[in-house]
Amino acid sequence: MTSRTMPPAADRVCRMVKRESLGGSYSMLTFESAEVSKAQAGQFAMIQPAVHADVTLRRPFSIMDTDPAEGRFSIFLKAIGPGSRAVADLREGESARVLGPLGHGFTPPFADERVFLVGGGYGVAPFALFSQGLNRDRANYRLFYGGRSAAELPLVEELEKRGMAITLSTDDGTRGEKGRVTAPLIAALDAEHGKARLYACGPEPMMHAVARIALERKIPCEVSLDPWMGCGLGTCLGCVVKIQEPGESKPKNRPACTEGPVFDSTRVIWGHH
Amino acid sequence: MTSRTMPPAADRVCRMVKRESLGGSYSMLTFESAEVSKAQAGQFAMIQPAVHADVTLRRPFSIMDTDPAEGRFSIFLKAIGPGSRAVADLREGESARVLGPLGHGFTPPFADERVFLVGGGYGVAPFALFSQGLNRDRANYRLFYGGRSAAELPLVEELEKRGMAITLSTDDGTRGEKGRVTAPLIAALDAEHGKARLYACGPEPMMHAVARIALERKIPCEVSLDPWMGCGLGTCLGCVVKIQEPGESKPKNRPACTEGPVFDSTRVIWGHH
Amino acid sequence: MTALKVRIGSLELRNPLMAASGTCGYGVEIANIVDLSTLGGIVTKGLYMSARDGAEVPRIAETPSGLLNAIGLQGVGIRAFVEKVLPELRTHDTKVIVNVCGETVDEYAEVSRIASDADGVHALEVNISCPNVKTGGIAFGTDPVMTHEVVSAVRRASRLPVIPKLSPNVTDITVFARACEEAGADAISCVNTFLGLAIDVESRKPRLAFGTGGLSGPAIRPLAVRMTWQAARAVKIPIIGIGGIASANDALEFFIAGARAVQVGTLNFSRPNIYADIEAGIVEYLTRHQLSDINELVGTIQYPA
Amino acid sequence: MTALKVRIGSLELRNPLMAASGTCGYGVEIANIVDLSTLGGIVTKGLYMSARDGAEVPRIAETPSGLLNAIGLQGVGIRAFVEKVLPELRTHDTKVIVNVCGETVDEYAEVSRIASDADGVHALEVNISCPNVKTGGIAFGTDPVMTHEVVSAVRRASRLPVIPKLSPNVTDITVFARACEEAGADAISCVNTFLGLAIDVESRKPRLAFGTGGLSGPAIRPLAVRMTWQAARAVKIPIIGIGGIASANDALEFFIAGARAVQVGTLNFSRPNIYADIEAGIVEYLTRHQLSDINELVGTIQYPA
Ligand SMILES: Cc1cc2nc3c(=O)[nH]c(=O)nc-3n(C[C@H](O)[C@H](O)[C@H](O)COP(=O)(O)OP(=O)(O)OC[C@H]3O[C@@H](n4cnc5c(N)ncnc54)[C@H](O)[C@@H]3O)c2cc1C
Ligand SMILES: Cc1cc2nc3c(=O)[nH]c(=O)nc-3n(C[C@H](O)[C@H](O)[C@H](O)COP(=O)(O)OP(=O)(O)OC[C@H]3O[C@@H](n4cnc5c(N)ncnc54)[C@H](O)[C@@H]3O)c2cc1C
Ligand SMILES: Cc1cc2nc3c(=O)[nH]c(=O)nc-3n(C[C@H](O)[C@H](O)[C@H](O)COP(=O)(O)O)c2cc1C
Ligand SMILES: Cc1cc2nc3c(=O)[nH]c(=O)nc-3n(C[C@H](O)[C@H](O)[C@H](O)COP(=O)(O)O)c2cc1C
Ligand code: FES
Ligand code: FES
Repeated sequence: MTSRTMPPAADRVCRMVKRESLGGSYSMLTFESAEVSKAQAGQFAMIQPAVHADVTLRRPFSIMDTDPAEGRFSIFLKAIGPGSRAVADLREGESARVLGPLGHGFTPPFADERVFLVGGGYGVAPFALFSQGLNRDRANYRLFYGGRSAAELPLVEELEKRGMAITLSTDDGTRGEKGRVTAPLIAALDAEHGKARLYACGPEPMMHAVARIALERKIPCEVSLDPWMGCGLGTCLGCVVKIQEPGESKPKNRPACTEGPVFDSTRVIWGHH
Repeated sequence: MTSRTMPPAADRVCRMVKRESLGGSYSMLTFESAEVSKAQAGQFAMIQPAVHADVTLRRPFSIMDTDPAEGRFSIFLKAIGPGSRAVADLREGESARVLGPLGHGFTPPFADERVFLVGGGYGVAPFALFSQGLNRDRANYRLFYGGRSAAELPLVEELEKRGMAITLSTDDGTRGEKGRVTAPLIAALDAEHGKARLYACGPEPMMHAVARIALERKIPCEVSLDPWMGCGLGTCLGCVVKIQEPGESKPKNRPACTEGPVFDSTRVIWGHH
Repeated sequence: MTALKVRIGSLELRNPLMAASGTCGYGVEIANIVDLSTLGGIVTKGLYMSARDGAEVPRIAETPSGLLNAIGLQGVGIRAFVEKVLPELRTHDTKVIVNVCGETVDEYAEVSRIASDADGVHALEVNISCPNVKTGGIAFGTDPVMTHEVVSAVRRASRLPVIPKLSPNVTDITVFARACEEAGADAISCVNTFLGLAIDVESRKPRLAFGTGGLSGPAIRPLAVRMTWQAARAVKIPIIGIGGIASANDALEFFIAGARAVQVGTLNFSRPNIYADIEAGIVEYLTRHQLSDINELVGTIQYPA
Repeated sequence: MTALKVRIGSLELRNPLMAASGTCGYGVEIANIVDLSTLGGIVTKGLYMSARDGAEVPRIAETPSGLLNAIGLQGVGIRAFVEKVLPELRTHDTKVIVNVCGETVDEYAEVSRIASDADGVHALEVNISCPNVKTGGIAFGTDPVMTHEVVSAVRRASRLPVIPKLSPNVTDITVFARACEEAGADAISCVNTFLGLAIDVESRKPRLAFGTGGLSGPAIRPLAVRMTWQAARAVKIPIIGIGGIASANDALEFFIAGARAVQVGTLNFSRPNIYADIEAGIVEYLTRHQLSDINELVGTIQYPA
């Protein structure tokens, strides 16, 4: 969406060097890649361990952490089908084809803005990297992390380790406030009188709700969409989302892998993905 | 080929419980299977670990050892392509689809016959099981085990453990007598004046040579053919070999998986597989 | 209790799962591995008047998620089948469908007559689509006029349900489906294998001795589902969906596309007892979707306007 | 030193490896990942006169060893391509082949004229085989008369090499290959995708928003190799083999079958830099077989009598 220059991508065979299970189908994997270790928050990589009858294509995963010095990056992964399972099943020392870093990440906020991060599901992963880039005292930003139940907040401890200020909520009240993540968000926005900026990444209904809130309050907001993706290069055109660019007569299908995945929420035509 | 009744086959998911590497691409795997543990020497099983783009079908492997009490059987395996590699890569505790025991094995010799076993490559594997069934003093039988070089006699130690009398030979003389396995065999047959019986299993040229020797000397001889096999059930008809049955006007294509793999050498029309 | 009975013309099947021709021998070969009474029916290997020795080896090669074969219709011939095989096959509680082959229209008719007169044959599948013989086979199945002629001849020769098996190697499968319906077919088997070629680059010879072969297996499933959907919309007679079925989900795709029954082929080689799993999966699905009868699912695809 | 140069009509390619239409965008998208000068050429995404927004999502679904797609030919249109994309594409040292689309014969001709007048377009691939548009596309490619008409019109409109891209969804590909040759084509691309259908059994809707889609990937390779072999024997003009190429061995199968050059499609998505490996493998093979020139390998299949 923005045309900020992003670090150059490369297609390489990379070693998976560290595997941490986070319980259930959740895990964190660390790969060696000089290129991807330069990724910006909100960028992703396409990963495929090996040829597999049911996995013709690579799968996209957000960059959760980077270590440019060591030339490493990490992803947070939820194994749900053949593609993500194949990645999750990698043994330490085994390799995978990694293409990245890809896409346009989050636009940095201005120093005088208060930052509200809203994440759900694997959508919180990019905020781990983003928070590192905010380098300011934690009072100036807060992550609102919601899920159906406590079991669906697998990253809480990991994110707290990173010193992030987090407000938790679950639909069933098994952890944090009971209800939707948007409730504590609205409360915080009501209490906020200075400049604010919103960033959302997670299930589409959540991002759509946050976009509406931002619109009502005229707060700048970016959302990170996650359509199906096949290549990450802008060539398969399988990942298009409907975007209304200013000055264009009508919304157009645009590849989220190259023009996104992060978009200004006011440009997104919802309900098409 | 004979219509001796064989133990009933079953199609089951079986656990691989023991994996021994024999160096290079050679290994020995032990599986749990009540049915296959009743196998007779010369029978085989069709094995496939998991669905795999390049391995639509199972692969046939001879039964090398059985433990009917424990309900286990072992195979000797040379990994050469996707199918055998997939089996060789099984980790202990993982499972595979196993169909067996299959086919007609070797016909037992009479008590007054001296038994000459000729094996090469993975063809020696079934003789491990066969020797157990001979239950007589080792003077009464001998295995002639040949290969291109010492590296191609991976089973020597395993077979000696089982107390088998073995004469080794290699084309390059790096182990045992230098030259073809048929040389020491002929020498032994020349020195033999009683009744004799031959069994051969290995590369087709070797089996063909042994068949000629048997024909010249009018010695009963069985060979275990190894054509490509797709099902092991007699249904795909991919494994047919040309067999001339007595009383039939001309040789016919017959499935080796059900009518063989062991055939009377005089019935085999060579050079078609 | 979920109802799985389906009707193919006058033929009633216990359930809609059959073993495809050429992948289960004459049924008896797999009877000790698979309980044949758990199948709706089995389709025999293709049968001509006389016995055939088939093609040279290699006859089968694997390709990505598929299988290429040129067996050349090796078989015992219809008379030997009736006299030597059928008596044993009859002892199993399943429907027997004979896959009828011929080099001429008359041979198709004659094989059909003999099969129909035999005790224990329940239907005829007319193989006008085998790509691996030099005369007949696919030549009949890729020409609508010849298709009509062969099917009419078999129709006249038999009172059993007549089920032509279509070739997928055509521009428009609906033309052939209609030709079969007009010729009096009771149902249509959809589809046979796709003509393919795999080459061993070292010898520069085809990987099959015959040269080309027929492609089967999961690789062709999307093509077979598409043709089943097209054929089902083109005719009123039931369609039997065939091609790459390896799970209950795969079978369900065919039913939703319009198939009244399905056949499993290639998977019989690697998973001969797959039928129990497929049936269980179908029952689970129907129950979850509040359907009490498989027939309610047939052709329920919601195709975009 | 192994010679890899091949000629497609008047078009000379550094090596016989090209990126297939619709799988490499307009080339520029992959230029930072793949050194385009290591390719013989790239074929653009299909181009009409005007920009198109394409089909709704989902547009792509995976099937066993394959891919089903219905993109609906989203593209910028030929004028925007020439004005906005070509200047950057020209800076890369590779041959540019424009994939020409049209809803009418006239549109094909007009797009061809504009492409031919542009600086930096080296050949035209005539897409008469896209299964994912409601008008034109496959409708032209499955009717020999229409095929002849479209190719003749493009021929008249351009002095560049004209390369019709055939649909595999036909009974006899040789009929279409001959129609193209007679219409003045310089070469033939063989083949486009196979019409397929995949169904989401839970919603009972097709897995693609458009409904049916085109099947590509390793699954179709044996079918594409067979058609390449048939087409190569039917005409004198060179054949460009396309379908499921994922390795040097796969490419070699096409050359041996009769292809003068090949295109890689689906694999560009998962392995955009596969070309170096394929070229290295081809050189290794030719050296081992004492061949100094790829052209010596073309059509050397030893097919059984
Ligand atoms: C930009 C982006 C960032 C992502 N980041 C993460 C992450 O950090 N951690 C994580 O666990 N997951 C992430 N995902 C989702 C992840 O890519 C999918 O879960 C994965 O591709 C599912 O594939 P599968 O084969 O395991 O499941 P499948 O059985 O193939 O599909 C299961 C579900 O995943 C969806 N899906 C399948 N393939 C893709 C694809 N290629 N792209 C997008 N969705 C797909 C399907 O539509 C389906 O709803 C991200 C997706 C995108 C687009
Ligand atoms: C009765 C019988 C008993 C056998 N016993 C043993 C054994 O005890 N130990 C052992 O290591 N190997 C044994 N084999 C051989 C083993 O089955 C093949 O090595 C294996 O199937 C090769 O498959 P692949 O995918 O690894 O290699 P591929 O790359 O598929 O093929 C490599 C070579 O193996 C041959 N081959 C491939 N598939 C088959 C098949 N299904 N059947 C036969 N040959 C095939 C090919 O023709 C080729 O020459 C036996 C074969 C038969 C027929
Ligand atoms: C080895 C083999 C032999 C076959 N023989 C026949 C045959 O004799 N008659 C016939 O009509 N179809 C024959 N077929 C086609 C199958 O019946 C079936 O139509 C095809 O394999 C597609 O189904 P599948 O993908 O489940 O295998 C054969 C298929 C295979 C793989
Ligand atoms: C996503 C996708 C888009 C495609 N778009 C086009 C196109 O615009 N024009 C065209 O002629 N072929 C198009 N094709 C077909 C490919 O160019 C190629 O012919 C086909 O995919 C077979 O090759 P493969 O198996 O290597 O992918 C497309 C294929 C895919 C997978
Ligand atoms: S993922 Fe292929 S174009 Fe975006
Ligand atoms: S292996 Fe299938 S018939 Fe013998």
